[in-house]
Amino acid sequence: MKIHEYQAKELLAAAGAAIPQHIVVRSGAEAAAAFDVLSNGGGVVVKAQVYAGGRGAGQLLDYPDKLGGVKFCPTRELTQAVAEAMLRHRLRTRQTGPEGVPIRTLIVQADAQPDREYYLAMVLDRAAGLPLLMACAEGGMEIEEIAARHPEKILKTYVAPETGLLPFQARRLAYELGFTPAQVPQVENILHALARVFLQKDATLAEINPLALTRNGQIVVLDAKIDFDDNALFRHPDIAALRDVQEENPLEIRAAQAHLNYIQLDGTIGCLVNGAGLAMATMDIIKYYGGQPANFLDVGGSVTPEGAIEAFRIILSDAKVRGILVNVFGGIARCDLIAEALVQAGREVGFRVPVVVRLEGTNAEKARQILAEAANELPTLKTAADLAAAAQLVVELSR
Amino acid sequence: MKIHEYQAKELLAAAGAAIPQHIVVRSGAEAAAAFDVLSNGGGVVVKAQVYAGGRGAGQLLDYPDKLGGVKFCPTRELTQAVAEAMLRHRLRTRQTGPEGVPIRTLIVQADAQPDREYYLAMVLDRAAGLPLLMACAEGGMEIEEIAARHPEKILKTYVAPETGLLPFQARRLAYELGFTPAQVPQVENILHALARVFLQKDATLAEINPLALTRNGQIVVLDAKIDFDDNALFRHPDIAALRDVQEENPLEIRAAQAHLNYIQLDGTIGCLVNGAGLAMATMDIIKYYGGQPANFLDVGGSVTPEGAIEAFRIILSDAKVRGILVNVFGGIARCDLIAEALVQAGREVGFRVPVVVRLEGTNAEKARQILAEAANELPTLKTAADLAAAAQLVVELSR
Amino acid sequence: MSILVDATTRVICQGITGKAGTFHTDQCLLYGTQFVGGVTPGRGGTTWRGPQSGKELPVFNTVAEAVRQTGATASMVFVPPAGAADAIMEAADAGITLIVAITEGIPVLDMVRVKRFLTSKPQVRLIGPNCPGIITPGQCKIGIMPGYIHTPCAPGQAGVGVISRSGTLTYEAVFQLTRLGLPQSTCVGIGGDPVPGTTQVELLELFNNDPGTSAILLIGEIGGDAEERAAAYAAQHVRKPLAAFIAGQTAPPGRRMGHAGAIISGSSGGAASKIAALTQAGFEVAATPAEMGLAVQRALSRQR
Amino acid sequence: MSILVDATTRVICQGITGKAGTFHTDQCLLYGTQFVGGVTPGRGGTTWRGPQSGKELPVFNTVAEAVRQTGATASMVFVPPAGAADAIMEAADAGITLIVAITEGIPVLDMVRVKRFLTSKPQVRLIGPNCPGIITPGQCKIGIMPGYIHTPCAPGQAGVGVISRSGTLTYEAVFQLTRLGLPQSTCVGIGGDPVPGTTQVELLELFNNDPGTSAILLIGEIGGDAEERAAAYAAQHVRKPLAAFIAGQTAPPGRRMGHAGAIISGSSGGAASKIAALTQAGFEVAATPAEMGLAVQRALSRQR
Repeated sequence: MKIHEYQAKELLAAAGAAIPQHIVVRSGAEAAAAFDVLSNGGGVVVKAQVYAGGRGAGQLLDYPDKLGGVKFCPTRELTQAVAEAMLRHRLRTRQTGPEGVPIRTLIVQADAQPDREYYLAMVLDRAAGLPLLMACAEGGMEIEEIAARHPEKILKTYVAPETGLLPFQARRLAYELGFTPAQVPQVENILHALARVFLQKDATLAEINPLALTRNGQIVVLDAKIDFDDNALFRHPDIAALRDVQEENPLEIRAAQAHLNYIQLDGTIGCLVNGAGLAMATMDIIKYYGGQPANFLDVGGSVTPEGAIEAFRIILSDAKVRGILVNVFGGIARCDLIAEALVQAGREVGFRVPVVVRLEGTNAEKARQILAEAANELPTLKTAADLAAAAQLVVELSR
Repeated sequence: MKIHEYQAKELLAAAGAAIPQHIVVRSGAEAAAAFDVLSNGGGVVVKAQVYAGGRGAGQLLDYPDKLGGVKFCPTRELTQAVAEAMLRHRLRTRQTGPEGVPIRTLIVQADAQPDREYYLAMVLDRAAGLPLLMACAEGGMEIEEIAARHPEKILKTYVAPETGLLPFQARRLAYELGFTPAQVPQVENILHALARVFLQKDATLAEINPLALTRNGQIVVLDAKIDFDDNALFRHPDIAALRDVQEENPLEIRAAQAHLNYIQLDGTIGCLVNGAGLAMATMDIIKYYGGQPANFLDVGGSVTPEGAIEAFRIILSDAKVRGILVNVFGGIARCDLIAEALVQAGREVGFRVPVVVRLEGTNAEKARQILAEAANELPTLKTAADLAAAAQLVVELSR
Repeated sequence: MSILVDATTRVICQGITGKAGTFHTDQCLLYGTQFVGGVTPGRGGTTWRGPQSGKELPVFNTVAEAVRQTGATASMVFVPPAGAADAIMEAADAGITLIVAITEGIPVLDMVRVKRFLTSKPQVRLIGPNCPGIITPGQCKIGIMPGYIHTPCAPGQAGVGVISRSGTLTYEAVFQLTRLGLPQSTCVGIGGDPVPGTTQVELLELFNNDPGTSAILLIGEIGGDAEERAAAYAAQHVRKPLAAFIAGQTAPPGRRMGHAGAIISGSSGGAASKIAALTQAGFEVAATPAEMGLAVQRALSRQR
Repeated sequence: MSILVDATTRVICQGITGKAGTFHTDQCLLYGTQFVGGVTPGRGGTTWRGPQSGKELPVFNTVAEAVRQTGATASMVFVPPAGAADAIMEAADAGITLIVAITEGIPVLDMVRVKRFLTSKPQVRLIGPNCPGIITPGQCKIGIMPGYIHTPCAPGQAGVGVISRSGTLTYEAVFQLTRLGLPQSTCVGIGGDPVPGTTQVELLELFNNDPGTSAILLIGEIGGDAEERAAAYAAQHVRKPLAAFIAGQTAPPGRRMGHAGAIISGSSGGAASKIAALTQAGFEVAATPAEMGLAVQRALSRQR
């Protein structure tokens, strides 16, 4: 689960990290009022709160000037104008796709005047099976490039979840980042806060980028991103409450409610598969035969009529879809029951595009018979003998 | 550091354990008032709060009837009378010595009506270097006997300090103690509370004896004893605040304030030694040559005039002392400076008994010279050539 | 021959009285697995009965008690996510040496803690979590895979060892092998979670040392660098015919790990790098999921 | 020959700028120990100067930096109790393989955590805490013992290895050995804390394997069962002359551990059981602390 920048920074602050003051606003007037509180004789920074990254280098759509999702505003008037523009125009970044995303929430942030920027992150190292804390004295946008070209500049420390970040680990990282003895305790606090939030709240990623050394010698979290383990939300009601469903894909939310794992893609061939691995493999074979998958959809281990109906509705609500491939390996679940579920779904939903079904496993023969009997009633429903044939057929029918 | 039963139970309760209600009282009138609150149509238990164990089987000194430090009182009147008696008479138990200890604090406790008693304890297993949780379905007084005769009846589980007691460990212990599925969650709570207090508060021993299954099916901590690691008190101001100096030996407190490690014993020969191991060994050699040490006293690695003066004052304040053995191995500290400190101490304190000094190590010759020069001024001060001679001499002079 | 489980393996189910635990224990009993008991705290002393098999098993409150009473050495874990890590540690602590954790949705940091707990118990092997389980066809099935699609080896015959991060994709592969007349020695689903109990490398080693395994099929997915490590291991140590398939060549986006993910793995974890590594290490890599069985056949014939 | 330290050992001091750290580093330098640097967080980049020796050493902020710059392999820890466990773990993590922790008063659960941390670093040996340190006479002194009471072995000569839980009592023993003309190979104070970094058994093994050690003197105390375990090990593995002394035959009462202490050790931890175990294992046990040297002499002559 993702959260907004301001939520991530507030979690880190609660764990002991220093952050610049900010006020969450949802209108130009609120932004102007926040300017009065935070400008302190200088300016403020207005920052769009959307889940997509690359806000600073992004662009408001249908907006005449160059303006992204982050803007320094030296005056009250500009603060209000920028806030209003952001709330009115969609924001396109390298992570949003060309249509951009709407901006519903902003923060107005005290200007921290960064003098130097650092990078901190905590993430699971799958190979080691341990959380890894990473730090780099060169923060900001180009961290991936630094990692590729100068991996030795990325300092790394494993953190055992049962002990947390040990004092000497934080101290060592702080000194090796080049901080002075007077700065080190501030950095240690932030490192411990990062590790604490990651471990105590079951994060999968916690990133501070940049960590800023300000002109007046303070060290603050300028921007932060934290993703959480969906599987652990049951024990973190405080985190689950931060979910902003408006930022998520409505089809994906609807799928999640039906216990379907659905991710919308750009192609034309819808997929309905049981199991994540088989679903990915099904997309692969569609592409192999010249098609483009419109989605990833895993209906889980078995297929119920209700699940199939909702799955078809979700797939078909994507206007790009010109054909559907159903690939189900009936293991413990019997194919004949699955076939009946598919027929029932066809009756309920109405198949406006060709639906190619490949069913294999327990009672597959009986299943094919059920589908054949429904052929008159559901003329777009086709069966295929095997996976390769099914993929080729759906690609052909969707042209 | 020790604490009282009621403090131990309150710590366990704060960590999630169920305890019978109690009220701390310091007069008969308070006890009677507590009876009104807690008797609930039945009686209450009055319990003396002293650091010594074996209260139930103890006896109030100079008291006509059989009465120890724990008494069930069915009436308000008896509650008041028992409380007054306990507060007026010293209590002798197998842990107090014949002179007993005064009782300054009592608790009046709701009667828990135990149906069955269990034993729980957590302690450091030195050999494994890990805390060990022990449990026995046969609690009460005879636990040491059970351990000796039926060690298989003592269930044991190591607890890693970084993870704490794991859920399955508590569950398994609870089932193996024979509790029913309905009781197990109550027992798990108490086990987790015990482990939590031990680990979070740096205990060296935490004992629940007995854990009681009451007639109405509740499981409660009837009595508890917790000792804490003195070395960790710096990080537990809440625990340090529980110290009841009135319960401790005044000489030992005074010694601790002067950074001396002093334990009063029953013999006649005082000891002043640098280092705990050498101090124990010095007591051993006194006994080997027929004497009885009056104390253990470790002045630490070096000897200052101030430390020596206070050490002599403490030793000599014990009226039983008839001679003193000073055994100092001057390592980094120079013997001549130590000799000067001893002479200065003699001048300040006045040696009313023979003081035999054995000094060895750096500048030992010069030290012997200093002591020889002070011989007229301090006639009871003698030197000895080696440890064996010193021990023999002090034993002889103390007869 | 086989790895890890065979007809003599004595198995319990943790969470046996739950819906899934009951159904799949029953299915495993019907397949012939030697199940000897189950564990559900609070239900100790009762008897579980398989709805289809009709077989009865004793239920215990703790794994320790189950091990003492039944001599079980393997456990199938169906405990729900919140208690699954604890159940795995309980099994390891009680002397179970093969733990097959079917449970899906265990928090990843719980699995990190489990793995660290297991470092002090080198004799314990964990398969999963979030996996279909392990099967030695005709002998022992511990998991949720459909048994009938598998083909046992004839006495003295060697079979294909299957290692997979996926569930239904594994069934697809096994189904293809069976259709091609290729029996399987043992099939292991290691699960799709970020921190699996047993890695592909460990299973490559076991299959490599198993005389009953004639070839190995590795079914991977995008993400992480486990397949790259498996390829590196195989190149150095394995001399048996090798085949592979990597799912996710049309990777679903949107599940990014930010900057940090790319930094840590040193590569994208993408299908291309995995396929390149496997090909270079001598694996026959199937171009589509419809050709996994054929890839094994090619690997076997290439050797001759 | 010797164990653990010799003239080539490169040593740093953690807490070198503190009062005790400065004094004892200086004393060690005067004895001839090859100190190469020190660590005090926040003082990195400065130079430490020995008040008596006049020698100068670089100070670093972290042990990792000190190891990189100086090639140190051993560390003497003088960090105050609240930070001592962290300092020990820092040293172990930075590649120091011999850590001598002098600090007294470290919370016992901190040491439990340190010991568990060190299980993943088998190459690291911790001596102490709450100990006088370790000395190979004439070559390397890491600790607070007075150097001059020790006697180095002549080239090719073997000496007495000393293992002790006590400080001044060890000096007493070494002083007696020196007076009797018995040189020492290495003397190790393991410290009096409940959870020592290195046990008597481990040192018995090292001394037993050291050709430069002709006999071993073990100085124990009441409490725990470490001496009983040492006796059991020696009986089975050690064939060199052995001597021992146990302090605390007149045990100070009042430091009881309640019921639990007696239950756990299975014995009283008293002097009598220790002396009996050692005698049975072939140790010459000194009757009084004045006869520790003589006990070694008896053990040596008994062998001839």
